[in-house]
Amino acid sequence: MSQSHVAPRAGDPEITPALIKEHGITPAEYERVVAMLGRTPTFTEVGIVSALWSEHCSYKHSRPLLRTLPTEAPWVLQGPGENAGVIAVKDGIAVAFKVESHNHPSAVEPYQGAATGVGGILRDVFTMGARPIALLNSLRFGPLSSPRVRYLFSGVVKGIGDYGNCVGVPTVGGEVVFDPSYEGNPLVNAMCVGVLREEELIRAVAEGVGNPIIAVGARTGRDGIHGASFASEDLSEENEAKRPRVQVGDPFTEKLLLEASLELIRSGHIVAIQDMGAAGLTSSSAEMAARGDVGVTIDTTKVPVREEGMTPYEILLSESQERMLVVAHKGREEQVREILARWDLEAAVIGEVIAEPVYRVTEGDRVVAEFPGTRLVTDCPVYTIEAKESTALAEARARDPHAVAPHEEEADPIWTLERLLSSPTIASKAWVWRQYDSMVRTSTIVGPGSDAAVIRLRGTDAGVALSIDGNGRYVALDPRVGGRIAVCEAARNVACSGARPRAITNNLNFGNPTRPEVYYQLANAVAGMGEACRTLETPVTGGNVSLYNENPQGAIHPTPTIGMVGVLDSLDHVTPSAFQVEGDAIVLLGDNTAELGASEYLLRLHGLAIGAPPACDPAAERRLIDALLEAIGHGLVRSAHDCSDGGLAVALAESAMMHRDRTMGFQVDLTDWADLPLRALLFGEAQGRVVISTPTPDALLEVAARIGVPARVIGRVTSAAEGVEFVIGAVSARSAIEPLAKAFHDTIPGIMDGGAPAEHAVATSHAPTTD
Amino acid sequence: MTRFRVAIHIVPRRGILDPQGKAVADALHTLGFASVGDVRVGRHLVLDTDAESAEAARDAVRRMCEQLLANPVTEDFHIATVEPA
Amino acid sequence: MTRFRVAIHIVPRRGILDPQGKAVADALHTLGFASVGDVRVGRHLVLDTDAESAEAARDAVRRMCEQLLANPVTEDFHIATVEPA
Amino acid sequence: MRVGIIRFPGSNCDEDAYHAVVDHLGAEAVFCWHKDHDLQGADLVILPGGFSYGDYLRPGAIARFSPIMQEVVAHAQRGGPVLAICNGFQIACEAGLLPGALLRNAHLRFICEQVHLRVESIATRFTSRYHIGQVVRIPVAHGDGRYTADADTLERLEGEGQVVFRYVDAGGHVTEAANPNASQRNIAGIVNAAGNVLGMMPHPERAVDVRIGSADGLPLLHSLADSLLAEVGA
Ligand SMILES: Nc1ncnc2c1ncn2[C@@H]1O[C@H](COP(=O)(O)OP(=O)(O)O)[C@@H](O)[C@H]1O
Ligand SMILES: [Mg+2]
Repeated sequence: MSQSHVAPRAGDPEITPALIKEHGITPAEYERVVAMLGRTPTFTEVGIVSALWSEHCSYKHSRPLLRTLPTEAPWVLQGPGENAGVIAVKDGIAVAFKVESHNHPSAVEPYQGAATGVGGILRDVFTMGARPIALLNSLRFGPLSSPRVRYLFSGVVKGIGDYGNCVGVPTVGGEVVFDPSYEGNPLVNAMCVGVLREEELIRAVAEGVGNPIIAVGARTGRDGIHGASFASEDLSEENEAKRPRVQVGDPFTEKLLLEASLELIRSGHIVAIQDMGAAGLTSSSAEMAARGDVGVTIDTTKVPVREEGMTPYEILLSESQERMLVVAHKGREEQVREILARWDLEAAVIGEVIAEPVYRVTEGDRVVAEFPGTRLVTDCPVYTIEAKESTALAEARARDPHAVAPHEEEADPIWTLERLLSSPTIASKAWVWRQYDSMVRTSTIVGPGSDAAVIRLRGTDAGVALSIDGNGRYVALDPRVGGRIAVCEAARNVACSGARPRAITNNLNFGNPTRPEVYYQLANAVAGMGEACRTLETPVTGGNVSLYNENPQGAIHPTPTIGMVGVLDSLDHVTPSAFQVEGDAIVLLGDNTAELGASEYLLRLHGLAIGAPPACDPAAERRLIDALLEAIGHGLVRSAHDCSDGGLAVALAESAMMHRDRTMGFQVDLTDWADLPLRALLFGEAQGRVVISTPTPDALLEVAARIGVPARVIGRVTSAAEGVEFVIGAVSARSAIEPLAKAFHDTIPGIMDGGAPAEHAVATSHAPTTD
Repeated sequence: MTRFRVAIHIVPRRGILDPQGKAVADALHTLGFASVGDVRVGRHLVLDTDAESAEAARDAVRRMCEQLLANPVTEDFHIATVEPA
Repeated sequence: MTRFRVAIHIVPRRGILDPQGKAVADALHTLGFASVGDVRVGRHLVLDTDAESAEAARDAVRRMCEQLLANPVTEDFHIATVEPA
Repeated sequence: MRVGIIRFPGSNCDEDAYHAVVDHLGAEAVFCWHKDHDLQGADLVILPGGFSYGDYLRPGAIARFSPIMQEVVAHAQRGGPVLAICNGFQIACEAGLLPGALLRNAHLRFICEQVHLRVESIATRFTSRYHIGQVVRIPVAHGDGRYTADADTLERLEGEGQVVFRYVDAGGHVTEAANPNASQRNIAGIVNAAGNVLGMMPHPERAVDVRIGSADGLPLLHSLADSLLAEVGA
């Protein structure tokens, strides 16, 4: 067939510059399309291009940067480019994992936005042939004083919980940060981890001429049309109005889809399977075809729809949830249908793999879209923007944090500590994770509330440790260092629980990349992440890019979040973060410094995001991890908790009262560092430090000395009744546990359950339609 | 001031997926109610409020719906009745 | 056969704690709607069904409520409207 | 002893029940599909936790009409033991195997955490291995666990010793704070009048190994095994 048979469809809008612009296609990109096709595109084709060439699907501003990240290691079975990355663990068992963002949908409809984010990442993992075993989430919101923020926060948490709980995958960890920079543009990143046997790994590569393409699962409605390009635009008031129809999640159908998909994969009847995620049918079919370098044809009239009168354009771009695209072996259609029917799911053959090198869409007999070869995917433009640091941020970094005058009350470090413990970013997130089923599947050895979660892998004595971390303020003030820290902190968390960090997935949440200041952040953060990943030998196996996180108030902090997977060869090495036994020595691995810049202390106590973030040396972090793991392997470590937000004092306090019903006390003497500024010593966020409790400090110090990690005994664990005590030369500060524990545990419940309602209406003007 | 009793219906907006409605329809079919078609499941609120007039009560309730009771993105609300309590 | 659209209210039985109603009332007070009194939250179902007559439709829906839609232990149901769809 | 674990669409604690029975009790277990009418010769039936039919409408309301439930009801009527956990408890109430209903938690949120339970009766085939008044730690994970029944039913349950587990604090005291969902009289688990159907919101199958938080659910499984063995012996 020639291309000339593609003709405009009656009733479709005319192709005008305005329409092209509305689809987010630049004039240069439009020319590229016309050149590729040798003619004017049809409306359906414009829709397809706008979806596939959106940032969300094409990574056009980030691909060259992402290519610089390390992706290989002997244990990596699947690197970037598939639905999820996969690493080998032990005895033929592997884990698949990936993180994905649902920032823009969650800003509009927090409950459904977050729920469907969880649904999507679950599908990414089970389409690799892996059974999901754990979910994590990384969340960013504005300050909780705003009713709209409380609405977003409670809706997002409920959405994540309801979806994962219903599907039966435990949510075992995450992080929540509150910072003015995310007001109006919350970040919702969800990570999923699944387990498979190595031989069960399946890839989303279409192949085999004549093989049928089958749509599976929920019917297609008009949900979220243009979700993908919507996620690639600033959230302005204008597009608040042209807001797409919200996708609604149905976790019940997802659970059926999960079971049916795993059964299908294991049945041998299918060649490939992929989630219909962002840009739905279009992106799943085009990407599967491109990976296999084959042609495909799809007939939109065969797609089961939920609503009448849907056009090919709508069917192709719909983002209805809980749908999959499957390529089956020819002649096995019935067997496929039978498996799905057992799970009450529909399947419809909607197309096939063809020899002709084209991506073709028909509406019955009529061709409504046709692209040559796989050029739709491979010809997507790539942009490299000039990078230039924002002068405002460079100036903020240059400011001296030690010049900030302390409040009078800070003379008592306990006062400051209490303020920090009640900062919602530091305070216990139990209010959040109690709403998540963290125990279903009865494999959660360490659930939320610790440095990293630990999940056992049935049939082995091994486990995986999981953590998700990021600090946007560090990245804003120094993207390179911030990128390094994000990876190193995630690795440290995993190591504290007794696991060897093995690989990462990452989510790059940034502003508008066409602005040189944002591109500078993106480029440097990725460079910093790459440096840390290379040194720690934790390659990147996948991830997600979410750009255009801006709103009329400004851009968000550039926020890469790192999902780290570590491996424990034996569950005997699982290490808690909380102090366990009275009388144990407290050892600090790593060293204290005078650094105070970019700290939670400056933000919480002084409202400032200034100064240089703490230095981060990945080689030193690697030594720290090696020493920690060796000590844990020798049974020398009773608990380990890393120093992050709030510094050493907060890490000690958390170790003592992380569990409300099992608090302990401590006495520490930091006189060795008496010459450091007091607030830097206690609240500065110097990297590479871990607080350990141990019955055998000498043996621990010996391991540290051998590996070249600074280590010192700084005190001992006491009973809760003895409270906490800091001695620093002439300074001594004490407190009972209760006021500190109250600050830590009661802050978020106090705000969220304290009676001030969470309102949705603040940002929306809405008239009743049926009143 | 008079006390009014107001009934409000809040239903998922047409075109928005209503998995609950679908599950209920399927269950009714299984129970033998074959002629049941579409089912939508929403919320039914009854509230008492004091106001100068029925119109004032209706206005207040409309604002309550906009600010809190109905989700502006996914739901439509309808003030069904306003009657002296 | 005619297609009817039937609206059903299912409400928690009086005397049964309705925490949702209480939470809504509290939130409305905090938002400044001080004159709101009691609030009850129930379900509002709209379903389409074919029947010979409105009476037959109502009868069928009553059976649906008794068998499935309402929990006889805790809920009361009320068939609010039966109208040709 | 053969355990039949019912699998509804949306069940998600079925595998956990299987592992508890097979790995920790050492008994045999089979899955019974909701569309079938076959309990596969099970001596004990477990209605597992999860979200059958997505919890749409009301938890348990739709699952109750699954074909397999006719067999479960018949098994119960023959005096066969049924252990109904969490969503299983909700289904059992909807199906009339147990009195009362489980309503939305009073704080309106899902809650997952270890709770303390006091064993109120050991004169059941489910609890003979505990001692009376024993305080055990078993996790809950539910959004709709508020046990509610009319006053007469509650009196009867109390009077006949059918209240088996109550939410208590670590010291064994019945307090409001220890009640995770505002269940009436802190009721966490009940048996039917005949004593062969136990419904409970907490998850004993998640409390079978100290490494996952607690092994306090094991005596329940062992009690059941004892009672079945005694029947065979008799
Ligand atoms: N959104 C969330 N979901 C689940 N668990 C969370 C969430 N936020 C925080 N947590 C848990 O709270 C604990 C503390 O988190 P965080 O303060 O980020 O620790 P760290 O600084 O050690 O990374 C971790 O166990 C984490 O998994
Ligand atoms: Mg963190």
